[in-house]
Amino acid sequence: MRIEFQDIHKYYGRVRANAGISLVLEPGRIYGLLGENGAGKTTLMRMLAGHTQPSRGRILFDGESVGRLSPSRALGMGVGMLYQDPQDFPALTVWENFRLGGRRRDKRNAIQRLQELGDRFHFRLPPEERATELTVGERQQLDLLRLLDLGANVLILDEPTTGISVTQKETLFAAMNQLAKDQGRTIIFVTHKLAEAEELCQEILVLRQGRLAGQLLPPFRSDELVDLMFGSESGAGGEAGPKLQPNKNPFLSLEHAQLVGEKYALSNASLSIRPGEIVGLAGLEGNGQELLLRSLAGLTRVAKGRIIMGGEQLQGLPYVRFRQAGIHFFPAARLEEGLFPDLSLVEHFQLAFPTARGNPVERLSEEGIRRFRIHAQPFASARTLSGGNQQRLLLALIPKQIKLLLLEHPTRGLDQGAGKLVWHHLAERCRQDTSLIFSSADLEEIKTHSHRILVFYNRRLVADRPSQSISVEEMGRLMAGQATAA
Amino acid sequence: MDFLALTLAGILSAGAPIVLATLGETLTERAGVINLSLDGTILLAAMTGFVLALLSGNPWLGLLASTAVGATSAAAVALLGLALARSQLAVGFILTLLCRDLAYFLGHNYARQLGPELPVWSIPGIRDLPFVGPALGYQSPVVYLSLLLTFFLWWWLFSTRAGLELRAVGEQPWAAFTRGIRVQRLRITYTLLGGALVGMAGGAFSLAVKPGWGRPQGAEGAGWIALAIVIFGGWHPLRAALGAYLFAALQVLGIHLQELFPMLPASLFQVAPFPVMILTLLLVNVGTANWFRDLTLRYPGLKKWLNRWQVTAPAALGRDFRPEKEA
Amino acid sequence: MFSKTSLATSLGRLVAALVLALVLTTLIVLIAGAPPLQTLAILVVGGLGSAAKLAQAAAVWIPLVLCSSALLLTFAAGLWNIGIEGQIILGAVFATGFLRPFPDGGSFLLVMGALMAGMIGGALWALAAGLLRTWGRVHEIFGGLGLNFVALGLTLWLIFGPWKRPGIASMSGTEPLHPTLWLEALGGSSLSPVSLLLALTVFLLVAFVLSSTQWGLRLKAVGQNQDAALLFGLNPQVRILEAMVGCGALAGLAGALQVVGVYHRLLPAISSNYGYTALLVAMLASFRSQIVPVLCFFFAVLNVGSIQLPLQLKLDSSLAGVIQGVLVLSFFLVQGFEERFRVLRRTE
Amino acid sequence: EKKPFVVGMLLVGPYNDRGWSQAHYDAGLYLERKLPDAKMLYLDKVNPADRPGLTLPQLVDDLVAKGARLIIANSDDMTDGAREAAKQHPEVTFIHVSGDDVLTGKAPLNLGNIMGRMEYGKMMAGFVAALTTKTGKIGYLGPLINEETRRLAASCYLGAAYGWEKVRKRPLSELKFKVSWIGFWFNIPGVTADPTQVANRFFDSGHDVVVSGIDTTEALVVAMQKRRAGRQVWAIPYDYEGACEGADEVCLGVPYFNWGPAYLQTARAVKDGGWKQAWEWNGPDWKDINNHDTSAVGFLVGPALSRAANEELARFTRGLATGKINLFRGPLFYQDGSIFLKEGETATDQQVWYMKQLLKGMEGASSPK
Ligand SMILES: Nc1ncnc2c1ncn2[C@@H]1O[C@H](COP(=O)(O)OP(=O)(O)OP(=O)(O)O)[C@@H](O)[C@H]1O
Ligand SMILES: Nc1ncnc2c1ncn2[C@@H]1O[C@H](COP(=O)(O)OP(=O)(O)OP(=O)(O)O)[C@@H](O)[C@H]1O
Ligand SMILES: [Mg+2]
Ligand SMILES: [Mg+2]
Repeated sequence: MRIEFQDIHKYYGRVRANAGISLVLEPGRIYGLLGENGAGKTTLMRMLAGHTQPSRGRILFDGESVGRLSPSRALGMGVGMLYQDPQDFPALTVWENFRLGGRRRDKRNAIQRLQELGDRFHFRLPPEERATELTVGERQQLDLLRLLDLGANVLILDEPTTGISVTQKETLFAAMNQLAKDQGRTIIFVTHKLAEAEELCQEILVLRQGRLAGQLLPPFRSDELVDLMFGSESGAGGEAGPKLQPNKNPFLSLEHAQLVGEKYALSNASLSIRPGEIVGLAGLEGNGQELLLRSLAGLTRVAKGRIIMGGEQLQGLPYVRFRQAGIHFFPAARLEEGLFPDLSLVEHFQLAFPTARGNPVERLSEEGIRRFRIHAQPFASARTLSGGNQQRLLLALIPKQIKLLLLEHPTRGLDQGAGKLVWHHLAERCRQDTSLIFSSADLEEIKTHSHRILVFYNRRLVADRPSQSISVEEMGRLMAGQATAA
Repeated sequence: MDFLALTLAGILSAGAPIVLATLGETLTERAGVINLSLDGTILLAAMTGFVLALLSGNPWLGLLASTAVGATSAAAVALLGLALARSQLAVGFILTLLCRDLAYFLGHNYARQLGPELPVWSIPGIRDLPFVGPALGYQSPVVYLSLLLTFFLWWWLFSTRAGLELRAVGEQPWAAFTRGIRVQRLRITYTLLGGALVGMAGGAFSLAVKPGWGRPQGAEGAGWIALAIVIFGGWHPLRAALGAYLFAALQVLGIHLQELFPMLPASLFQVAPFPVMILTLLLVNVGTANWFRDLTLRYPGLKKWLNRWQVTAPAALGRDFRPEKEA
Repeated sequence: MFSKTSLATSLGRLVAALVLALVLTTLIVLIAGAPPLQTLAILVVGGLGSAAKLAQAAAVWIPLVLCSSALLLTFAAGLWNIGIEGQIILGAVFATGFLRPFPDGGSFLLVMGALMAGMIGGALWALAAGLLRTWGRVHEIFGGLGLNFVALGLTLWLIFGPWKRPGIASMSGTEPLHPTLWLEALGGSSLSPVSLLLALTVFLLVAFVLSSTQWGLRLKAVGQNQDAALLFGLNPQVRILEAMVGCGALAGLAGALQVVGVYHRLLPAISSNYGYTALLVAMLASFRSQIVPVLCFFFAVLNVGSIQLPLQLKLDSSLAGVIQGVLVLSFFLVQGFEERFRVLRRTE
Repeated sequence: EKKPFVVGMLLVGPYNDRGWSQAHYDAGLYLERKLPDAKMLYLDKVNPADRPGLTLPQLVDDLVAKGARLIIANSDDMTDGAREAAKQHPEVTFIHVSGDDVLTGKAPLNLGNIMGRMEYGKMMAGFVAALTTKTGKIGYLGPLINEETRRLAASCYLGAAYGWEKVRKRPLSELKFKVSWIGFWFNIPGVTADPTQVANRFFDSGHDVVVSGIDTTEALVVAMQKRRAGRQVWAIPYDYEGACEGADEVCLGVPYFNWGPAYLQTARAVKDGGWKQAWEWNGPDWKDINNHDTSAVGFLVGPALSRAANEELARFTRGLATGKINLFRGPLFYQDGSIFLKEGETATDQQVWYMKQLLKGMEGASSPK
């Protein structure tokens, strides 16, 4: 089936996830869909699968518009999608998961079919086990088998290779090739792993900030892809931070730690930080950098190893103790995790700086609002601020005296000028010996501001280098699993 | 022997309305919706059922009316709690109070009147058996219905496609949505169906088990107990029914126990289900508490022990689902 | 739960809800075969018509305001403290227990002590629900509900058991307190000026604490966003416990006042469902403490006036509860539709 | 227009409970019929479970404000409230039904007590129960435990024992008479034991006649259900003359109160200003115990009572009327074996009124735990 996207726009509130994408997908081909985090890949695919509707534009199947797409209608058209986070039912058994939304089958039949398919790919999925007992990879396998069973004409695989072994991957790729070539199905393969895309795809589409940045045919060149994905111009580049002062001893260290998050764990992480040092974390989302930040903040558990700060062991202590030790965490989800939607700016200042009372708080707020150029009245509630202003408010609320500042995406959603302003403040703090660890999707930003850069891939720390000795391109390759650390 | 059989008959009969209500709420909660209004709904349904039976002379019509009242009350939960996204708990709680008072208000003049009752059925093959006969042979239709429904729902929930979809909706509505299941529609349907069963429980009270209407009717508190039993029953029809019969047994035998142990306060037997509910909830939920997770890291045996006891609530219980908002 | 809106908006909604509730109530009254206008008139006059009625309404207003104020604390912290009924009961139990060793009466200090004891009782019961929530992850609705029934069972056991009156055990409660341990009431009524003053003070205090203190702000912050509260170092778990304990203490005070000010003994139904009614008030007020006393008064008038229904129209008094419930549901309906339309408008 | 003579009535249960409260309500209607300018104002469900938050004095204030000059409070639970209210309204006359404040001297001068001698009714109930039972096991569904309920249960037992021994000529040791208390005059879910369950338990454990001592009709309803399930059981309700209606197959009869005459007399006296405080304990009119204008208590024979038993009952009633049969004559023993009445001793009113325990031969608790 031939699929045509016509000028697709998708807005989430004020976020433009897709901004005018036009595209044709021919049957019998395997497409790669690439792009940095938040580029809009998943959003585009979800619209194709009927899970959400475009704000503007339409999708044509064999040249025909089918009206409002719902999941069942899309399934009817033969579009099946495998999610990057498995969309399944942990409490139900494997065979029930397999059957749900699939063909009408009785239990025996379903189990038999599941085993047939599983054998073909050498996936071993115990049918009576609950899905919770499976690994994420196995759950993806299960979902994949379900889609294959459905006989989807258009198969969307959103990062299907995150949880499977190399041999399984080969089987999967073989199957995909077979499905596309022999059966004329369209396969869209969303991934961050360049090698896989290059190996498998007949065409690669690159999204960048909601737009189609490129449409490439083989032979693919990795550097070109990286360039298209991450861009060469920088959003928040600008001046570099203060020089790292030598001969200062590390004040914080992480020793052979096993960090346990909600979804995954990061093993054997070691790290030490010197006063005034700025460390940038590069990596695609879900590869470990957010876990590192949160563990250092005391928000997730440290199962093994130690966190030592100023001679004191912090692992296992409650979050408040980390705070008292001078650690501050700056979350990426501003309204969800960082602010109180219905409280006013003044009230936020009052909560963040409890010692100041009465009038001084208002003065403090006004000062903060001015200094950080927050475009809002002091008594406006946080909910009504624009994304950028929420970000600035969050920055203004960082306490004065801290030793370690952990930031998730400090300039996400800021324009260039605002980004510069933020880094100006952060640099100021570093001069007063505050250390900084930040993550960012903008590699240029990392390169510009860090003294040291850590790169994460596949839930491992793959590189820890001084900023001078690593280029943006190399970072991109490392993040995509293209090279090993020198 | 006979006494035992008759006591068993008494338990089956006293348990019938609780079973119906528990099954209804289990159904609703399996779809991810909490209908907290049981206690009031049962009373309103009991009143309506009785009054309609009285006015029409037909108890079956009364039972039908009770069922309809239950569904109507559930419809209010569906409208406010699902369609308009108010807190399901808040809506249910208000309905509890409202339906109860409404029942007392509208039923005022029908209190303590003798009205029609559902007949006692005697089942030919069964009634002549020894022991089973007196226990099961002569019962109200609602007793047979509650027994049949228990097994029917068990089969239906775990062995049919529709049952599978129902559970899916209560577990991961978003995932169910992506598989083409109409989440909101199913949720509303099961809220109404569950409510209908709850309403039928009211009718079972006023037309069979505690015939008549009055203030009190005797069904007061049954709704809360049913809610507790749903949790105790781990959202499983068989376990839930078992819980309901256990409670009925506690009530029936409580009368004996009280004579055997006069120092036990009478209210003990009335209150007992609630600490059990709290304890069950504790076992269900404590596993997610951070301190407990740390503890299980240290003592893995604890987790195994807990797993043996644990039941899990439908993962999306009480959560709002709207595809346009997007999880 | 609720989002904060301007006073004008919430008043507007309230008026719309009132109109809707009036229509629904009229329907219900018509079903019962009664004249709607007269019924409503009797209700209102019955609660306001004379000085004695007013005093009665005020006497009902006291526990309602105490409990609603108490609930403002927990609602601010994002908690559904349904367990407030049990907390009232425990307050009454503790107050009675405190005064039982003094069958021959005593000084006013004892009464003060009883009030303190009541606050402790309510606070402990609330703490139990709070710990279940913070440690056991048991939702406070179910924990609180369960504890309500346990509290009820406890009073019944006490009244029919260890605290029964010599020779008889009956619903009429425990042996009455010695009259020196009664709070003085205004001539012939059960309205005690001390209670009135206490209730008013508590309300003002709660309103002040919530609007103007750091602690109040922290509670609100926790209620809005627990994750952010954690990041701000506000210790949300502890704040939750504090809110519960504060609420429980005030509910306990209400319970203790029912004992020393109104019934002068422990009764099986000592809480009079005031906790549940207060929950309705708090939902209607949706955080606006300013309108709490007014709503409480309205509900109290309905409660007191409802006794005229059986006397004059042979209707059941439960119409008061019906109106209260219908009003809150109407409010939700109005609020829900309004938000629905706002979403629709935005997506267009 | 003449101002009506307003009689306020505070009923503990619903006015239409087919039991205790309805007997009072009907008496109020009787009063309105017989005393043309009398008007009854009643409030029912006056108990803490149904009207939480209301105190008796408050309700009395209301009735007085509506012009009530005579107020009747019909529950023993209202003792304190009635006394308090009477003190607050000395110009109004109060009748506390079933109380004994006058006897104990606690009553203010405007408070009187009225009670019917239900002992006779209960004796008859016990008598027919004993004549009817096939298993020899009689259940007595008791409310809460106090002097009144003990004396009624004991009377019932004495009637049963008489019928068993003297008429059926069976040894008393073969008669089982068991009392189960539910904890209040009617069911309050979550508070009392459930009377439906208690009645069920009686029937399921071989008791084939259940005598109700509570205000509501559960015993009768459960008996009907058992009948429909093919069992031979009977029940005897209480309080209200019409209680047997609709339960023809199982109702052996009902001992009931007829408050009308006493209320009429009291109302007349209050109206004329001739009312005197008294503790009245009114017996049946032995000429015709079912005479509505004269008899304070009666026993209406139910359709399920056999003709033979009916004839025996008539003989028994005559015996009671003439005093030939006096069941409160010694030797009688309390449950714990201590002496209630010595050989040949006849009980005084006070001895009967303040019955301290159940009698020997009865099963069940004598005092609250
Ligand atoms: N349901 C939603 N509500 C609000 N914003 C959303 C939603 N889904 C996606 N977005 C936003 O839309 C943008 C594009 O997201 P999308 O998930 O399509 O990115 P992606 O390319 O798949 O990224 P990744 O590689 O991290 O999966 C992001 O800024 C994201 O935050
Ligand atoms: N819910 C709301 N209530 C009131 N005002 C709002 C609301 N949402 C947005 N606004 C206002 O609308 C304007 C535009 O907001 P928007 O987030 O689109 O800005 P933006 O261009 O993305 O800015 P930034 O670059 O800071 O993110 C802002 O002034 C904001 O205050
Ligand atoms: Mg994605
Ligand atoms: Mg923006």
